[in-house]
Amino acid sequence: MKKLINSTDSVVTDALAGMAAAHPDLRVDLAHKVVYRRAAPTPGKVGLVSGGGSGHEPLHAGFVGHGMLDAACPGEIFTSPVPDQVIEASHGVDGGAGVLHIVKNYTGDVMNFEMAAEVCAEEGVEVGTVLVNDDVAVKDSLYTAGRRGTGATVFVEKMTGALAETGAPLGEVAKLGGRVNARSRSFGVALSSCTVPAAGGPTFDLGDAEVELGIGIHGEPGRTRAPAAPARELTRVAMDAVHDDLPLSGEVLVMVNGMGGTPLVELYVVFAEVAAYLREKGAVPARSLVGNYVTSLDMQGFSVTVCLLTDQLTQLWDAPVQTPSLRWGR
Amino acid sequence: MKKLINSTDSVVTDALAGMAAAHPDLRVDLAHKVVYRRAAPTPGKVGLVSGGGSGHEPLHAGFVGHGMLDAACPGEIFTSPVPDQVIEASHGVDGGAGVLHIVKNYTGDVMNFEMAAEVCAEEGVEVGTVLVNDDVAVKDSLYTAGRRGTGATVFVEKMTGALAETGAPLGEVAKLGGRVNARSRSFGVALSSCTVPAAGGPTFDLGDAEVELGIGIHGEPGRTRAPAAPARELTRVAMDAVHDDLPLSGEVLVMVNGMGGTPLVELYVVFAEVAAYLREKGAVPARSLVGNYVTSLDMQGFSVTVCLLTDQLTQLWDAPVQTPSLRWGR
Amino acid sequence: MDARFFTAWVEETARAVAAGRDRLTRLDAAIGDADHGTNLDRGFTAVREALSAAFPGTPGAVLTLTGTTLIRKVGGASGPLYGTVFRRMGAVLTAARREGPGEPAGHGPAGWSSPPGAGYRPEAPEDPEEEVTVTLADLAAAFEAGLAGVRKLGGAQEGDKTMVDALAPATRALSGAVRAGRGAREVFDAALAAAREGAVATVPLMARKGRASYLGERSIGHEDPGAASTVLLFAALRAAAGG
Amino acid sequence: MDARFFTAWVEETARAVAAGRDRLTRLDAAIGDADHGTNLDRGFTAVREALSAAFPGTPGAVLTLTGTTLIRKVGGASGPLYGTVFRRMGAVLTAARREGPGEPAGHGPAGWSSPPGAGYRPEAPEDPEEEVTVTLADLAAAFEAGLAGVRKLGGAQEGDKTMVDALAPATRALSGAVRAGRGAREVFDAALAAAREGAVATVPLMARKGRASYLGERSIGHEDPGAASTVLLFAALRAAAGG
Ligand SMILES: Nc1ncnc2c1ncn2[C@@H]1O[C@H](COP(=O)(O)OP(=O)(O)O)[C@@H](O)[C@H]1O
Ligand SMILES: Nc1ncnc2c1ncn2[C@@H]1O[C@H](COP(=O)(O)OP(=O)(O)O)[C@@H](O)[C@H]1O
Ligand SMILES: [Mg+2]
Ligand SMILES: [Mg+2]
Ligand SMILES: [Mg+2]
Ligand SMILES: [Mg+2]
Repeated sequence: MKKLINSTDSVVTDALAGMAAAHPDLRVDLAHKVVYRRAAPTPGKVGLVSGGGSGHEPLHAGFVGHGMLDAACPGEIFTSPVPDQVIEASHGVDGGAGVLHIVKNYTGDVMNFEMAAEVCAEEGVEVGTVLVNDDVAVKDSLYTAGRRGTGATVFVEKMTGALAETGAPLGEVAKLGGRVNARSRSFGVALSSCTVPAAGGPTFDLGDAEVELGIGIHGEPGRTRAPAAPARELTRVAMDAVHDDLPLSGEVLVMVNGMGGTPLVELYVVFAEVAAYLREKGAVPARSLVGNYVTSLDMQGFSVTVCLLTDQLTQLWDAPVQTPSLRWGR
Repeated sequence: MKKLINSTDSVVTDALAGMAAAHPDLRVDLAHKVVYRRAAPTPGKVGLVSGGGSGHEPLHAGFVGHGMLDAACPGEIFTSPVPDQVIEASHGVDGGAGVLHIVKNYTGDVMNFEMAAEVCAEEGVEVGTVLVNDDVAVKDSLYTAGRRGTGATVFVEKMTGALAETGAPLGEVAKLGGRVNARSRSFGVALSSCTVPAAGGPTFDLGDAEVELGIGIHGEPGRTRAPAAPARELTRVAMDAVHDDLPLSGEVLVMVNGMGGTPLVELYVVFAEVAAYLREKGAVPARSLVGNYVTSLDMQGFSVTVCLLTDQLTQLWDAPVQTPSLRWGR
Repeated sequence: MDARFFTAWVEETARAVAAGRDRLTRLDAAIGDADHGTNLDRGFTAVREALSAAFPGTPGAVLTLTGTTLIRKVGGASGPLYGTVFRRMGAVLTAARREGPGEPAGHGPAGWSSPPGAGYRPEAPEDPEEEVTVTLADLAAAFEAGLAGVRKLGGAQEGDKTMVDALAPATRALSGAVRAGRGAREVFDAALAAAREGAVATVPLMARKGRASYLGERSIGHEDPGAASTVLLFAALRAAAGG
Repeated sequence: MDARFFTAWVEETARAVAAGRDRLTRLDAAIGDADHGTNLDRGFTAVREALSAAFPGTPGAVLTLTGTTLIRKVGGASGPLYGTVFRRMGAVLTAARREGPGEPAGHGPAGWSSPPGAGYRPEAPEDPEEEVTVTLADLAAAFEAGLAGVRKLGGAQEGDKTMVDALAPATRALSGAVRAGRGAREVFDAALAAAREGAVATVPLMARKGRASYLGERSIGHEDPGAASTVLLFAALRAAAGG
């Protein structure tokens, strides 16, 4: 294993030091491992806090800034943050209008955010929570951990962020987050495993002519292994899975997301196929993102996330955003 | 080899179709393989054309838009564009104030752009050229091909783009480009080879405890092979090479660029070391970019590019830019 | 068993986790995200530091500090879950010292940092000079409470392929042996054997909770990493008892 | 030698490039960017299409169309360089037909698409019915012009580890054999042998031009891909002559 790191223990703090040096608009609390907007809290605005394991960059710290998150809590690589971080961040962004926790649905994330939310409540911070669970590769059921949260997190963070910026109350922002999540679906495909620094080697081995279908964002194997295939076919597998779960129509926001090790030129190849698929179904790719947004370290592969737009959602998506990794309109 | 492609022959055109579908602000001429701003040409403005082999995305097509390029000519993977493309693009962006060709110093790029420039001149398009050659890994000499053009291309494209937007004449924009290039230096390090789709396998083999120092951006091996080392040491090698050639002081613009397969979290680790190095030398990292900007397909590694700022250059860097991959300030 | 015994138990667990770290991570790579060993090792390293800094004087305080530290340092699924096990056990033993064996009040997951305002510091023993010991029956009650805490927090049943598949049978075996009047050695042997058997029995199961559940049928054929780390807890318990 | 001969030569070259594509790309992977075989194969595939569409009727027109097509389709370093070789050769042969052997006027790299306004179409032969043939002496003059064009465009000297290291000795051998009055077979044999020797002699050289020069001393020990593809040109020439 070769990585651009100083030691497997210090990856996350070293990277946070880099973020602090690179982004004067951010304030990085290295001791507590929280990344804030420089001017947090914004009085009267709902504070948005998200977090999760590291290794998914730019998620979440790359989305801290005007029009999106107020703070992010990066855990260790692929390990959800501890409650302390979330409690600290929640205090730090509470401008009197309460705090929204945006949580991807993983057992660890949910438990740690819940524990933090309880302490916040005890300590007088009003907390709402949006749970993101958009991954159609996982069958939802009462008896399981439920669907994973993946790409839709970016949509939820962007749109709730835009709404919070208007001064909307916590309940409304939380409800909007739930609505965005409900209208979004994702599916991921891996061409290679990633290598977790502390593990020192690839999480799984994949033959030279095999891919993993229905992967998450933690370098875990997918639901099934399949023969490698042209981009057109892999895209169709992903889009069919999405479409079967949430019929695609009307204007949609679509993200073709790289898993970290896939060149942008390939993501555009996939996007061309996604756009063609959508048109075939009578849907319109009205807004789009192509690039690395929710990654799995150095994994090669892609995920596609679709959100059925409404006028309100389109407006919130188009609203100005000023973060390290998403930036437009101001 | 596994790639998200439909066929090794169609990678570039398929990706261009994806760009066309993803970016309504761009106009993509698939037949000629030229990417334009939707509204090109801008009357009275110098038209900026760049181009080079594909596989370096987002360079160059990702930098087409307000405040940066007017058109980009993507060649085949790692192969400079043919003159036809450049001629076509130059006609397409000539708003009467002439056209600037931004060319990375490689034998192929230089010859193809020169041939195009000659035809343009014959056909009545005034052409100026900026040659980018910032790579300190290559020793410059009259008897060799000279230094390669790498990361500084982004700086040249951004700053000449900003100046052209003010209505400055061709000669001035070209001179500015030369100045930016003269004040910029780069050095790259690879942790792995890339795989050229048509070649079907890695360009070189690298041991599990080896790195390549002084690489370019075409997946070629570097000047020397060295034992793998912590990010701090690799960064020092790169920065020493830059500093030896162009003593670092004052305010600098610095880019820590991923080669395509390196996770963002690692690039931030490197950036922290770069910032510390600069401060140690008494220089100030006043502006920065961290991410994938000039890539080598799926290669793992980084390059660092530094530009000694002046007030004018800082202003041009900060000026609004609206492209798929660089976007701020409007 | 006094604070020294419980400190020894936790430290022995920390050693076993450090030694088993790569194996746990490999198990997690197969059906999870390759961090379970790293997570627990980070947590128990912090626990050792916390214990040698605070030097808590009662069995309850040792375990409460252990649990709190795990919650504060581990993250992921295993942090809150193991943290809850130790905090619940600590609460029972603290109560036992005051009131004899029995269920402590209101220390559900909701109360992991209670009492409000107390931050995460463990309660100080009322009189550090007083030598506090607990019985095997207290310990059995503590494990029952720990298990109940995990069940409530994680919602997993036995057979869902989680740490519960080792913790539940081990707790049952321990309680049973205590009720049958066995001595410490035999009690801990029985618990360890049951934990081992439970962990091995997770191999053919399909996961229904945690990250491994995303794999569906592909989770079959691998031992659950959390069940495997639970075995280390019981092996350390026997070792601490001079096993 | 008539247009059919030159068409056969170019088509034979195209076949050899297609067959040698992966080897050329592998050579380029060692000291370049792993695209030389792909580049030339793309170019010569386009050349075959262009030739069978336009069916040029004179030796000069065949080679000019070949060169123009290479420039339009290959890109990279080899596109302009090989394109210039063929365009310069075509210009000499076209002039030879009109004026007898000698240097053509003003067809430097600056003029690759001249005459202005003519686009990239090759000049049509004045009278397609007239059967145009050229002599071995014309061919030697054409190669001399092609070599001069590459030298001027790329600035490489012999010994810089480029295609010039095969093209220059092959051209010398060809001219010498022609001057010595040898027949076509012997002339082409001599050229091929010299090209081969020149290409092999690039192995121990350190590159001073092109992409391989960035490797410095590490370029030593590998055959130059452009020199290797130049060998294919001369092998195809012999094959076209029934070799
Ligand atoms: N809902 C749950 N109930 C009980 N144990 C669980 C639950 N979810 C996960 N676990 C346990 O946690 C272990 C994984 O821990 P770890 O790898 O540290 O966390 P993460 O899954 O967040 O990466 C699993 O092997 C399983 O034993
Ligand atoms: N300046 C030059 N003069 C002559 N030949 C050159 C020069 N530069 C490069 N070449 C030839 O071009 C070959 C490489 O061609 P190719 O791989 O197709 O282009 P690129 O280097 O642009 O990828 C080299 O092997 C060398 O023979
Ligand atoms: Mg984890
Ligand atoms: Mg090339
Ligand atoms: Mg895990
Ligand atoms: Mg090449």
